[in-house]
Amino acid sequence: MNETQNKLNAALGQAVRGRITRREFTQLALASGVSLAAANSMFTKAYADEPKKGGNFKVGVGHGATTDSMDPGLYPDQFTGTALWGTLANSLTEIDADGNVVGDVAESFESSDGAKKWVFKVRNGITFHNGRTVTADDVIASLQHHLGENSKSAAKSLLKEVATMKADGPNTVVFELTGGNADFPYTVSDYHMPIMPKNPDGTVDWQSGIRTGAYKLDKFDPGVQASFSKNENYYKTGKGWFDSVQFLSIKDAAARTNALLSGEVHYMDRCDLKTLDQLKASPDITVSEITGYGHYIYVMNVTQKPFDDVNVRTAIKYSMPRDEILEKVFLGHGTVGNDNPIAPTVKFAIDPTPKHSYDPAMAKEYLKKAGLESLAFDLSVADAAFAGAVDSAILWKEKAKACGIDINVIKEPEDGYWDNVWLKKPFVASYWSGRPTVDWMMTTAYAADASWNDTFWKNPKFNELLVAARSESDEAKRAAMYAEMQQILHDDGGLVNMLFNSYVEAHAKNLGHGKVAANWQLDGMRVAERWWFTS
Amino acid sequence: MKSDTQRVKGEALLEIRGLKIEGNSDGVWHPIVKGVDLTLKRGEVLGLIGESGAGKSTIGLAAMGFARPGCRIVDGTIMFDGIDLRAASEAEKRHLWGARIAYVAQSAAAAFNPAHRLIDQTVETAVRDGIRTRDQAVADSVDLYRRLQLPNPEHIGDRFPHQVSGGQLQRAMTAMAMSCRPDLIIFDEPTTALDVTTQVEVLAAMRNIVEQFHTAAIYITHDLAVVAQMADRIMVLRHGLEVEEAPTREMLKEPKQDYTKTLWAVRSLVKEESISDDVTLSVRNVDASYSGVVKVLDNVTVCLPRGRTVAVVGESGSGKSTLARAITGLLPPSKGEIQFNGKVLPKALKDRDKDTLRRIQMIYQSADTSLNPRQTIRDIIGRPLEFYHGVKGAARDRRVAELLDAIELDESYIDRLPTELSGGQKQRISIARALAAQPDIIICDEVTSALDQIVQEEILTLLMKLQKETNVSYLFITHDIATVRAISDEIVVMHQGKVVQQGPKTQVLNPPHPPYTELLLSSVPQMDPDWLTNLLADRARAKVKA
Amino acid sequence: MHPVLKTVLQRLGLGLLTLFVVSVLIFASLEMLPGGFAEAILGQGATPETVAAFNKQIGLDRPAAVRYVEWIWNILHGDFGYSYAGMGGSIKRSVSDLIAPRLYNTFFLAIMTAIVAVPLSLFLGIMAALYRNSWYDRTVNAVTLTTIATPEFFIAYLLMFFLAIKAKWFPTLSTVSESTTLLEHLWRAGLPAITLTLVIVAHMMRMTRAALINLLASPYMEMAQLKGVPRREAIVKHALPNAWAPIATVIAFNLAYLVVGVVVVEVVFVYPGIGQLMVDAVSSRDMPVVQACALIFAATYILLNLSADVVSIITNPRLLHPK
Amino acid sequence: MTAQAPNLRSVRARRSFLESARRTLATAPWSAWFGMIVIVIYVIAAVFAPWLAPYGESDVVGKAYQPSGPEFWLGTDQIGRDLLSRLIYGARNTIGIAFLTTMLSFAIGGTLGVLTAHRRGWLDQLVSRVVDAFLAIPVLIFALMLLAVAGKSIINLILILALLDSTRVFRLARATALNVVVMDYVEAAKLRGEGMGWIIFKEVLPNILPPLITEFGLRFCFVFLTIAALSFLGVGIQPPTADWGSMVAESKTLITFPVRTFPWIPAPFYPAIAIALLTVAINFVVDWFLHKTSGLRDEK
Repeated sequence: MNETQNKLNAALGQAVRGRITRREFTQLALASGVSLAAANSMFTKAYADEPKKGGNFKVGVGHGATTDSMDPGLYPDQFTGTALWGTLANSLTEIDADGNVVGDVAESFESSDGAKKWVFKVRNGITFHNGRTVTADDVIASLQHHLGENSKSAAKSLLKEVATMKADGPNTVVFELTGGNADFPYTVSDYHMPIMPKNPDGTVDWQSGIRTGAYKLDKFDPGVQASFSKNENYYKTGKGWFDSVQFLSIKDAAARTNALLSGEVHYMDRCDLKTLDQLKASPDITVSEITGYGHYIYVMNVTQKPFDDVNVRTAIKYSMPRDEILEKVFLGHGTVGNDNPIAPTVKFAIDPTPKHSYDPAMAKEYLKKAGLESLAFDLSVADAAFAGAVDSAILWKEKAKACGIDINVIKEPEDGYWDNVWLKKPFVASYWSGRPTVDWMMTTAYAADASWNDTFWKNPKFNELLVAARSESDEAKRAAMYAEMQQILHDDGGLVNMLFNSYVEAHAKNLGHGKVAANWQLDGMRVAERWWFTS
Repeated sequence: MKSDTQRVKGEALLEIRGLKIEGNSDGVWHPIVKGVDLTLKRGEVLGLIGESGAGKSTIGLAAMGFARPGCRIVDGTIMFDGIDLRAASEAEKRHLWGARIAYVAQSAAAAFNPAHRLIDQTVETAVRDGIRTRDQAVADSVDLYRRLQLPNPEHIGDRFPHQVSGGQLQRAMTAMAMSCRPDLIIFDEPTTALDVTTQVEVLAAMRNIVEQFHTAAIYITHDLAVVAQMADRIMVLRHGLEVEEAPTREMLKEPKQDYTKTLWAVRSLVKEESISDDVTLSVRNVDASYSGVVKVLDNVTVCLPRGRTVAVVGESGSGKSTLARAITGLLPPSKGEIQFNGKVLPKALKDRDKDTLRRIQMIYQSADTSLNPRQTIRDIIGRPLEFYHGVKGAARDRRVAELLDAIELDESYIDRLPTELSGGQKQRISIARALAAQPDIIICDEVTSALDQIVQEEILTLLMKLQKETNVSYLFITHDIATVRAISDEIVVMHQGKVVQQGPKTQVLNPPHPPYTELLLSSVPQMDPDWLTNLLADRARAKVKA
Repeated sequence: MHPVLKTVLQRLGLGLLTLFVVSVLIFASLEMLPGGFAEAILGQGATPETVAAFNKQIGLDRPAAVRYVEWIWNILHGDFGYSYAGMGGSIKRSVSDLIAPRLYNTFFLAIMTAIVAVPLSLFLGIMAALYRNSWYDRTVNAVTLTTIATPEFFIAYLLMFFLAIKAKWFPTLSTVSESTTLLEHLWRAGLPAITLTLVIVAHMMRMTRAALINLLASPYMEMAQLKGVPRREAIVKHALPNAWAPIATVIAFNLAYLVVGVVVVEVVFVYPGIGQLMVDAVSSRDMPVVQACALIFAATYILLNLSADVVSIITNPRLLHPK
Repeated sequence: MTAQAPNLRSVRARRSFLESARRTLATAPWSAWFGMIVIVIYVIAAVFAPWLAPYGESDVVGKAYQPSGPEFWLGTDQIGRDLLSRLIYGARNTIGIAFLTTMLSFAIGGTLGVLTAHRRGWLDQLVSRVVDAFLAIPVLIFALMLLAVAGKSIINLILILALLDSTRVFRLARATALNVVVMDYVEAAKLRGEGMGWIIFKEVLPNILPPLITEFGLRFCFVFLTIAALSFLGVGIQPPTADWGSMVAESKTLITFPVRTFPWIPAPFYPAIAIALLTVAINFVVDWFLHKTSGLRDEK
């Protein structure tokens, strides 16, 4: 095999994992002297042949609890997200495999008035599973479900900038926002906001599971499984190939792996990294890896000593052996972070300088600047924050000794971690699944008034820029503003962004798929809609 | 009716030669039986007698070709009716057992399986070995029950062992042994656990049935008077060796060996009766009951003079031990009062002061359960010294040594545990513990009944010596008339919670007697081979008269 | 009144008292748990407003004592209440509906295991007592000791590896639902049942053996031998009837374990039993579900122990046929 | 008088401990010997862990899953810590925690059991009812709840497991003590007017020790199995503390894909074997002990 071939194979691998597009691959192939037809055939082969209909698709998901509810406002995780949203329902918009926002239930959308006013057109002829046509009223009722004083919805804060929602005819919804937001279409793509049928009394029918998606709900046993059968009237052509789909909640990683190995399921998320090489060696299994927006971070409360001193914060940032952690704990599955929560694949993302990597000398220097010889603090962690949080912290502790930093790792209960530790203890492990836009991410976690501001960081300049950028229509100016914000956060913020995690998932070889989305696990949570059996 | 030669005429049924048996303790084998010869003819009854540890039960079982776990037959031959039992396989022996050689155990209550009805256990061997059908076997058992004078013979077999009294169980076990009409029965202390009045009936029934079926038997006991009624010949054993063997009458008339003579000795120990009016403790019209339902003491009045011994005698269930519990305050009387040194004693234990507690001490029947097995002799005897008299350290040790001297034990015993002592030594320690308190009264609850006769005598002698030295009063609870005769000044006879008779020893032991005392006294086996025969004849006559 | 009936009634009364104490204990522990249902269910997404809204809707804003009294009042009227999880909207999920299918699964697995494990352990135990100190006894002893000494999930994974992945005799997942046929249910519950069998047979077999050996020294066993009863018959006919009481106690203990203690096996095999439900409910602070599960567990324990007592009584003529 | 006090101690000194131990050991069967040798090795490993272990408890000294060799005798674990060192420290932590837990549970359960057996009455009723209730709640789930209430530290783990375990000890202690309190020597002590403390600690307790010691061995083993199960459910012992139970739980996925750092033993088997070996060893010794002190064998 020659070098070209190797390169091409590598590129093909990249393509399959969604890193490069078909066009890019074809260009590469042509440049390497392969004919267009051959390149196409190679590409197609890699993606398997034409999608085929049929089959019962079973997915093992590492989440799910008996308390799971049909109420989309309360979807807690991948299980409800993938099964009850990605398989069953559609939101107004969706994020495609390349990270762009496109219409879903909405056919189109446009803004005016400095992105303060948004008009969404509901797709013509789109129907619910019970045959009823989706109207603007259904859209409004579905979003209204998350608002109101008694709402317990996780989407409530996402929609708090919505001042009014009005139907303009049966197919048009007009949103008035309290301030300009160029990213509003991204917001309504969220999995908490599927479109549901409106009840006569104005509320929305979330209970029955009647939605618009590629599959109809057969049965949902919370914490056990959800099963679906094909929706023959699905509006998207070329999506939803399986006859039936079943999601099984298999929380134990070993059990999930064994289920995949024995053919009990065809797809699993959250592979156990320790044994990934062995899993890859299985002849019938393909392991896929997508670097997503999600990131594993350690966050300190910058209002508390000793973290109120920026030099201390910087010293801590330099004391973390990110590369070693990535290699040892995550076995290389991810991308090291640089204390910027915006994933490189997100629009307007930058890589701030200087790069925060393991450097005992720098750490010591900054400690000295803070007037300290050495530093000791507690770090509260649990694998509930993210798998590997404990091991990473231990490795960090070991290496930080050389920086004069003594980290006391406290393993907190996984149970109730988000209630009792996160936002409560001064330095904790945390996880963000990431947001598709800079604004959304910053608004959620780093704005002064963000309800999940887990670093308690309030930077006036940063907050000014955040508001200004929202209504800035000049792309270049907006890019500059976002770049500055990311740099400020990198230099001053209270987060130590260890790494962007990869979604490491595995599936049976006889599954075919297109380019895999990076915004969520399980192909943007829509694996059931997008994948097919090749044989 | 029974003579020494009449029945002993068949050919030899069992021949044991040079039998040696070893027992294992802590991994070391040591001899139990050291070479015994024994011959038994068809229809003959041989009595094996000896103290505990003489090896008599071991020989009895060896006669079946059986050794208990932890024992092994190391030498000698055992020939049963031409079969070499030592060479026989387990299966062959199993075939003999129950069918041709049967066993009657000491405690029928323990040897009957509590889960099955008597009849099922009685017929088991006969049915399993195909000797009889079940129906035949049941009918035969009813017949046996009747012959053994069991009440309600048709239906008693439907009962479970716990529903039947001890004497009846022992007879049922004899019926079980008899059900296959064996050639040989081994009786292993079958009446030891029974009251005297019950023992008479059981002995009569057993002797009767053995004679009726002309069955050979080995009768094992420690009681010469009992074996005299049952056996044609008697063999005396000691430390695993034969002391002497002779026909019963000969043996009783003139025992040849010194050891055999000492077995008679306890009967000769008699205390000079001495009456006193100086009452230290008086129990007046006391009623007591457990859980308020059944009256165990019914209007009991007993006086204990200072420096004297009052024996309380009665059978099990007569309330004699309850009397001790009432006096000690463990079971506060529901009626009546107890006076001690002229003052009314608080009823409950917890209301009595330390000095009162010190003055009334108690010695129990079983030294095994009354001495804490985890404490050394030093602690056991030393504790009352320390507790009542505040004697500590070297002074305490010195006093313990003196007490050991008083109970005729070497002071080298001081750091032993009770488990390292013999039964008699343990009972001495109990006495020393009571003495250490310097009491006015010692309540002795069956203190000698678990001991061999020779040891009994030693203990009784010791108690008398101590009484002389310290002027302590004994309330001596026992069921054994011989012991009463030996030690008491006054006697209280109890029956079913009531005092039947009370008075000086000579008065109570000599006629005229109230009916119950009469029954009790007449039931005590005498060293006369014709005693049982005569007694039964007397009673039959009395019945006819009535 | 017959003493058996009297004892049973007495034990039932004590059992009710125990249930009450259990409910107080569980309620108090839950109250002391940091965080509440709202925080648990909303996870990272909890904000003070949503939490307050949640608590108000569920009634968690009222004092604990009031809630407990109300709960116990409803229980006395046979109403286990509604899971907090369903309280968000118009469809309430009653605790009974939530628990019923899982309870069925749990009992299914327990009974399936018991049917195999109890006779097996009795057989093994009797054989071990019969041939004690033989190579058979030693082997069984060593094997059962090892299964006792190994963490349950370790055994479970080993079995899964060998029997499901390598041999493919069983599925790796034991997920079942109401539509699962009986035959498939049996097949799917196979591996969990084998795992549990291994774990409990060890205990029960050792106890059977010990109880029998304890009795072998008793005078009536010597008597049976001296009556010529063969060893095997002596053990089965003479020792076993007297050993039922301790054996029944240990069997009851293990059967209770099959119902209340199998959460680890449920997790490994993804079997939707009541143990997982309770663990989930504890972590989400779903008080009505936790309480109901705890009461079911406690009642199972009490009833099984009661059955053991009844077995002890009816196999003991002393108690069944008093003098 | 005082001058001639006999020198009692010298008359017959108590059999020295060593001598009686030697006599007892001479009769031990091979299984008991095996058990005792294993236990002694474990105890040595536990006590001298820092001197025996080639590396520190949580030092990252190599790459992940390095195979065994002169540098790492048993290879390394998932983040490059020396497995042998972890195992040796694991002995210290596992045995230490299990020992403390069991001691504590026996202190609580044993004392209460003897006390209630002796006193009976309302105290007995009260304690027995509460213990019944504790026994009726599944141990794992109750431990899970209590750990969440109290917070997950080793101290809390020990306290909670000891509390839950003590209910079982209580039952055994009470049952055996009931057999002892009816003995004549206890009655004799009562008649003497002794107080409760004397009766409990001097008369009753020494006599129920054999079954209690036996139970101690068994409960000791159950403690680390319980810790292993708790670790499996995610509430075990704090890393980086090496503890066999959590070590097995941590590497559970490796059972499916045996990563062999040593020629033929997959990594998760080391701690599992360590646990199993110790349990079997303790059981062998306990069986022998039981055999010696005559068959008192109670519920597990």
